[in-house]
Amino acid sequence: MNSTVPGAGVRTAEVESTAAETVGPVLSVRDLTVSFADPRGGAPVTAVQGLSFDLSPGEVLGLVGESGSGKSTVGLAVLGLHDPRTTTVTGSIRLDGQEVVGTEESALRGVRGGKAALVFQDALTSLSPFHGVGAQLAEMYRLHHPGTGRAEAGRRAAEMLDRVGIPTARTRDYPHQFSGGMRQRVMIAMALMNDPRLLIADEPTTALDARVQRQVLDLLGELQREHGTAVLLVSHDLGVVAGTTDRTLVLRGGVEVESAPTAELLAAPREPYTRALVGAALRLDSVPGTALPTVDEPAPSRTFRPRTVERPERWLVEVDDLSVRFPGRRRFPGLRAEPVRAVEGVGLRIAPGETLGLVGESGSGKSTTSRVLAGLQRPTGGRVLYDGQDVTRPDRELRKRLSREIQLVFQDPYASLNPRRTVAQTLDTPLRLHTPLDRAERRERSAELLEQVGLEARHLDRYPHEFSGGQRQRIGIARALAPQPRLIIADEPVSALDVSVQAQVLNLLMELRERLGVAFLFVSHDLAVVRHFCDRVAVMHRGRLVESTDRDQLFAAPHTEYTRELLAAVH
Amino acid sequence: MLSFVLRRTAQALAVLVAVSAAAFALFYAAPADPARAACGPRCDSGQVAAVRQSMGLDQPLLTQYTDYLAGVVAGRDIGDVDGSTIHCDAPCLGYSYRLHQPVSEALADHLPVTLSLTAGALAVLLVFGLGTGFVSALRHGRRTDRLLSGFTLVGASLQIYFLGYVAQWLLVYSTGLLPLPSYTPPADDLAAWAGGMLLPWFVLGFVNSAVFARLSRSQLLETMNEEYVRTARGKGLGRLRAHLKYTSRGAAGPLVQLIGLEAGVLLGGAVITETVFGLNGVGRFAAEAVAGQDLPAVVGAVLLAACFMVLFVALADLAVAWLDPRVRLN
Amino acid sequence: GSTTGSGGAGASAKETSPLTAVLGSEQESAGPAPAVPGARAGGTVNVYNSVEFRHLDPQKVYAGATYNASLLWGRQLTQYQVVDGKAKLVGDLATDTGTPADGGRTWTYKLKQGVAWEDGQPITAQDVKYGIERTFGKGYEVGPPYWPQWLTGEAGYEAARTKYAGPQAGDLDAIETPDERTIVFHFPQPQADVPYMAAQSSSSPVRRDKDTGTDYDRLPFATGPYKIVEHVQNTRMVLERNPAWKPETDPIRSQYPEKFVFTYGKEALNLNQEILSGRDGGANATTAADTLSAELYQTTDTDPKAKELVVSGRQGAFVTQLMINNQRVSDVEVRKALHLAYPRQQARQVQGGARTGELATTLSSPALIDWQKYDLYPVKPEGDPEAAKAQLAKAKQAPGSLTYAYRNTPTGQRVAQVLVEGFGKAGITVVPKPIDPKAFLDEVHRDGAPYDLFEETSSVDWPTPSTLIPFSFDGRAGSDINSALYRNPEVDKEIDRINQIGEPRAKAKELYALEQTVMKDMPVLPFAYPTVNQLRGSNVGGAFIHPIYGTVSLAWLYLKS
Amino acid sequence: MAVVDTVPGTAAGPVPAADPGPLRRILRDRVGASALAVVVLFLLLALGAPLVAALYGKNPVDHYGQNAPGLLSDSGLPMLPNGGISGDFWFGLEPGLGRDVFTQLLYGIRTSLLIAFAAAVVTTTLGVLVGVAVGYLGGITDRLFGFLANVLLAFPTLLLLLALSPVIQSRLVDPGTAEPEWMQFLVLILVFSAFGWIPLALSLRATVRSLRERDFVQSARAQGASRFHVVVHELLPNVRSQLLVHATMAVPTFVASEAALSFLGVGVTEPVPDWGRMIARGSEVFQADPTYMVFPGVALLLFVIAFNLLGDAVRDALDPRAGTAR
Ligand SMILES: Nc1ncnc2c1ncn2[C@@H]1O[C@H](COP(=O)(O)OP(=O)(O)OP(=O)(O)O)[C@@H](O)[C@H]1O
Ligand SMILES: Nc1ncnc2c1ncn2[C@@H]1O[C@H](COP(=O)(O)OP(=O)(O)OP(=O)(O)O)[C@@H](O)[C@H]1O
Ligand SMILES: [Mg+2]
Ligand SMILES: [Mg+2]
Repeated sequence: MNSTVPGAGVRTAEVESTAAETVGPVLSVRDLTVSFADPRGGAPVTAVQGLSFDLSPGEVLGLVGESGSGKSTVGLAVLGLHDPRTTTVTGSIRLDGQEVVGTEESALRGVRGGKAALVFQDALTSLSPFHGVGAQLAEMYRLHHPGTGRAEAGRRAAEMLDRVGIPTARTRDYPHQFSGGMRQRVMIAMALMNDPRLLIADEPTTALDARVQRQVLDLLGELQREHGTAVLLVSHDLGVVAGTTDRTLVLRGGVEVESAPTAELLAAPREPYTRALVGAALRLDSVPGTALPTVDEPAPSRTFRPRTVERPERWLVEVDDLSVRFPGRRRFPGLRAEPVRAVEGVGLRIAPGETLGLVGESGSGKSTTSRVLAGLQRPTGGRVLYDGQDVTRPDRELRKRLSREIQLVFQDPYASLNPRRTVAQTLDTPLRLHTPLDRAERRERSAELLEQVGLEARHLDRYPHEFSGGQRQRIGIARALAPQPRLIIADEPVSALDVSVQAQVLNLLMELRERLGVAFLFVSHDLAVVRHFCDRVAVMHRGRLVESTDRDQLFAAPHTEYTRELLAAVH
Repeated sequence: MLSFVLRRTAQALAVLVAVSAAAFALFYAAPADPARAACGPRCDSGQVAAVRQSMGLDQPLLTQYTDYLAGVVAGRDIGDVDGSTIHCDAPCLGYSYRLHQPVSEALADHLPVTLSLTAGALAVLLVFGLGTGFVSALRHGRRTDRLLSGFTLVGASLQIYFLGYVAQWLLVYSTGLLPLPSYTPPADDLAAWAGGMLLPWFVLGFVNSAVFARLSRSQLLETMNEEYVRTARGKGLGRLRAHLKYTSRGAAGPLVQLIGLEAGVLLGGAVITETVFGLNGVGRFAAEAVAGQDLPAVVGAVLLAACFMVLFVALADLAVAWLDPRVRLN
Repeated sequence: GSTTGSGGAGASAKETSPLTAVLGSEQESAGPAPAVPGARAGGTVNVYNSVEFRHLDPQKVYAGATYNASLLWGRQLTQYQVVDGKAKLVGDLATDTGTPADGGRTWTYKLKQGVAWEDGQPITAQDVKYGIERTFGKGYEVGPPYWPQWLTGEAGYEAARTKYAGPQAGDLDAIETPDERTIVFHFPQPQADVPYMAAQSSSSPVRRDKDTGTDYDRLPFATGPYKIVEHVQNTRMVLERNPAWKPETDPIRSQYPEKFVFTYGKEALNLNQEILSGRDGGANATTAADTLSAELYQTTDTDPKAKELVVSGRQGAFVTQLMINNQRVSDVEVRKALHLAYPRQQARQVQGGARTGELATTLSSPALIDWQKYDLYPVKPEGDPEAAKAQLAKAKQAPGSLTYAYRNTPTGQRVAQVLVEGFGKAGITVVPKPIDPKAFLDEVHRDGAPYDLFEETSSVDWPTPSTLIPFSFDGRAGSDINSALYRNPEVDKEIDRINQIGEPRAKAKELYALEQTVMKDMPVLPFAYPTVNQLRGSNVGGAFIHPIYGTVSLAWLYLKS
Repeated sequence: MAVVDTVPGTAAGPVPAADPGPLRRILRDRVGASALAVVVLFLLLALGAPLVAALYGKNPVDHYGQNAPGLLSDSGLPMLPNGGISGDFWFGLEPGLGRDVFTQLLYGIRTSLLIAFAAAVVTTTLGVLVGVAVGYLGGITDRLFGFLANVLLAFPTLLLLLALSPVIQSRLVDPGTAEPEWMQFLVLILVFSAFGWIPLALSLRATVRSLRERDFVQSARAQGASRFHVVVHELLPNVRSQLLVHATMAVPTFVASEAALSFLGVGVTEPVPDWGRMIARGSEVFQADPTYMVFPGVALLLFVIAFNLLGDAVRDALDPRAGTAR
């Protein structure tokens, strides 16, 4: 997301002058190597190799790197939480002067939750669903303050929850009764229960909406400053790291690539990999519609034509007053819970060849709307016209046409491909259904499609799991292209991808759009991506359309308060 | 929660009615003639017809069934072979002409045996199955785990009728280490009750514990990898305490469901166990009723078994809901 | 083969009837019963039964084991006094075994003084009459049909009931009770077997005011040395001494134990184990009907202590035969070939060997009065396939395949295998046809049942041959009685002639002659006179197999300590 | 969970090593390989039973002990110790009929396997058809099925098998004619199939329900694929491993159930060799001749263990969590 946070550098200097130089480091990692034994007897996986770094009191260190680069492994190793039977940890990890590697389990218990605490990515899975949040906090306190009474611990827990903005009245509630942001705040409260010297936050905001993400990060920073806690912030998102950390360490394949003060690293990355990573991250100030730098191609050579879409004679898609309700859960015969109003009175237009971005936070009804367009969901009310024809009750003929002309690309590239079908079989289905080609011709055409998305014909007989995430998403795109559609509905097509892969896929989509003139409905919660890729943007909030305008206009002068908030969260 | 309970009860009742109808249709459609069986070998066709009439078997099947259901709810009068009528109190499951007894009474006579057998076996099975599962999971991948897993596998593969005889021979008849398997009402003599049931409990418990050991092991292993268990350990909780407090709670759901199922199955009559150990419980009763073509008794036993099954599965569901606030509070 | 088991099994090898004197005199009918040597009073005898007795209502009882057990609480006009394994019919409630007149058309009984119901009231002639009247009633078909048939002179039970429909229909004229102690039976035809019929349970008195209908089947009112004080169906029954019973009126029963406790529902193997081990009251226990389980043969054979606990004896007057459907296998030569090929010894081997019975050569059981052994066509016990083949060559037409119906039990299956192989050696193909055990009797006795062969164990109703040939080989009888469907008009004529004889021994003599005539046609193949082996606890004395009823006699038992 | 790739996202990056395939993986596992070996051995013995019997020189039907003197006592027990084990009769003689135990066991494998395999095939097929169809269709079909499954599951199965086998038998066989052997097999297969398919159908229904919402199914539907295509080409391949595991686990279950029914006296009848009946007979003579029960008992134990282990190995080999996904 955004990279240059004004003042980040200033803060770094400030911290260094006050804390880092006066006392020794809270955490000192030397030559850390972690490897996992393969339970099936294969070669062990080395997740982290020869890593060294220091963390001073009050300092915030960002640990970034793409998925699987070993970030979480480091975090767990610091607390000695790896299963000793399958994991080999060598090197040295000193926590406040105390060695962690090779230390007895019993000695580590005092460290965990006391000197050092953890916050994981997903608070719902990290909090026990069976115990009240207050109790979980109180337990944390009692474990490290033996002899404390239940009442006392409970009081402290309530206080701490209050500090993170959870009302005291809700301390008896269970995690599932809280929203994602609240849960994450509970996790933070729990971690800070015993004033730890070190806080390890492993992707603490990845599962959250941008807005909530901002709130949680702000809270974390506030508390950290107050308590003077050192923080190891693990993330794959440079944007998150940029606004929060003093120093950043880039990992790749378990090996350190580069480590520098954050501002410095973002402004002038030394290593090509870092440079690519920084470049690939979209910013709200980049030029929309340009080719993005990737790790392989840090300085993109290709350019795309500037896009112009005129108001057409006939809209490709016209949606009026669309509403979708899901029946509530059945309780007792005759009794039903309130229906879920997923979409209420939404109206949309898409011109041929146009790209419409659909943004909004989680659960706002984006996917539901796009499913209606794809004919996968029957609307409760409203009118949906495709090329002038009503698609809500299609006849055979129309259904066939729709299924040819509207294609889907999904968020999760692995889930959208049948793991038991080869690429050839996957591509064959739309061709068989919508083209008169015979078997051999279809195979030929499949190969062509693969080449179009930058894969090769030899990949035809492979299964999805034999591809990387980016490659899988390309297969998904190739499948969507197969019947030569006029509209592609892409539901979060890049959200699950690492930044650099995301850039590649966006480049591909832009290229195809230019070449084939397809219209796109591009669903995303990521405003930076939408801004870069779309011509027009529609904003949804709680099932309603709150704004729908030209891209530049939206980002320059948002109409509604909600949009403004969304944009603010990104900055 | 209340609506959950109500819905579950309604479901259970519907299932029971369907089971009774199916059992009724199935058994009464069988070629055996209950009237002939009740009348005895010297009866001629006229007498059989008379008996059939007094037993109500000349009525259409549907009428018989509705009478039966009415009897279950309110009790009814039933004609005997000799033309006299017998009153059968609710819940009336019919009258057994083989035993000269209302089926519900006969079942009530046999139920304590099966209850005792089930309760003890269930206890053995839980202690042993869950114990080994827990230890296996804790010692995952080590020798103890492999040893225990092997042991439970052998248990799962052993047949009660084989193990039962061998164990009886070894422990009772040739060495006299254990008392003869038998049922004494616990109210009469608690020690004799436990002594007589000891071997059946252990054999039945052991053979069935394998399923539990395996399920609890895999459930615990799965839960152990849950993030919240890792969080708990990250708090500074010891391994054992973390597993006892968090892992076992998380793994409990499917186990409770399996316990409910198992209790239901066992209460429905462990025919083979009761045969092997010569215990006169519901299982043997039912098997004998089948052999004796005593249809009311068969249908009664089937219904009783289904009742237990439905009841315990429903109880397990409730327990799971109670254990898991996510279900309870929805 | 050698005889295994305890000394009792040897009894089965005796070749004369155990009935010493056929009918006892008036002195012999007077009480008390001959003392059982070594007996002492007191204690509780446990009686283990895997299944409950089917009926206790005396007019419904029709099974040897129940006859035998009911001696404890029920008395009849006559009964068998057993001394040293020999039975003698004596007067029980009656002063003697009955006085015939009118060539057997009138029989008079006189009740003893001092015989009483459990409440102390005297047993009257009316009570006896009422009991017999009940056998006509609805619901009493399950008992023997003889009283209705004889008293009305009708051959069929149903026909008899149309003449008199039971006590509800009023008084039965054929029985006269001139005073409280005298009963006079009037029969349209001469009846020789009345003293034996009078010993049947259905001749027991029932007091009209105590007749509880269906419930009488659970709690009959006692006349014998014990009364039923508790009876939980299919679970247990407790008998206590009946103070109203006077030993001096009873020439048969004694009253040694304090109590009898019947337990029902245990698996046969388990209750036998319990008795063998002597644990949990097993030492004071006996079975009433359950025989020694095959599983325990080895133990009782090898362990002398266990061997001592086996009580063996002939199973009353039962005979096991391989039935041949004479309509389907009508050629006598074929039947003789079957007889020659019959692998009797092997069939017995798979059932447990000699302990299960002695191979038979006659239709009648050695238990009958004046029985004599004969063997018309001697053959090797393991069968003689060569001789059978030669015999078969004489047949007009060789049989195709023969269907053998059997009870689908493990033993039944094994015997079937033996027959398939044994007859196969003689070139006779046997197709085994398993039948659900409970449906077996109905199925094989059904009209037009399509089976050529099946095994049947049956018994006469009392130890004279009167109910053998005249029933089972009467060509006019249906397949339910004449299982072999044997038709021989000569024999039928003989039957009618002999039935007019009113004197039992003379009648028996004629019947034995007729039996050999029938045997010449080889309508069925005698297999064995079955032996019963039962267990009694080590503390139980006086146990023997009742020569007539074929189970351990409870009424003679005592506890050694 | 988002599936992530460890491969640097180049257009034609290195591709992970090819999946070794389930069979290879089972073979690599020592326990799995031995289980497979035992199972294959049993299969070979079943198939080659006549050949083995011919080489050994005995058959399972002759009453050796009854026909030759000196082998069985009068009461039918083998004269030699250990159930009459000798050079002629490797596993001894059957008490009573005096047949050869070795060939009985050998042919008993055939009985067990034939019934178990057939029942496994029928239940698996039925389970797949119903489970997948119901899971995919959802709605009222689904609720009806759910109810039916509840009702069927509430029935005490063993009791029903006991009660039904004779009924079905008497319905199918004309009382006058001898019952053909295949009929007994058919009846057993039928009664096992009547209940055996439910658990599979239930678990498949759950799987398919979750698969149905998966993107690749949605994608196929959006492309206008027919229901048939979705079920057969998209869904079925994904439940394949579940099927395989079910089928492997079903075989030992049915073998044990068949033996149990025979033990209770409603299984296959003489002279078809059968383990359950051998055990039942063995339990009768156990105190006198324990050998006769031990052979079928141990054979059954081995067989069931081997199949269970194989089932575990198949499950491990096919478990997506075990490694293929990444
Ligand atoms: N318990 C384990 N056993 C075996 N391999 C593991 C284990 N945990 C992690 N790995 C492997 O170690 C490597 C690093 O994993 P890690 O979880 O540290 O990555 P990450 O950078 O946190 O990725 P992500 O962004 O997806 O969370 C990966 O290849 C992973 O597959
Ligand atoms: N099949 C369904 N049954 C019931 N409710 C549903 C169903 N599908 C979606 N919803 C509800 O409809 C609302 C809108 O869902 P939708 O998936 O369209 O949101 P979204 O904007 O795509 O969110 P995200 O960014 O998380 O994908 C949500 O509250 C969701 O819980
Ligand atoms: Mg991670
Ligand atoms: Mg969505």
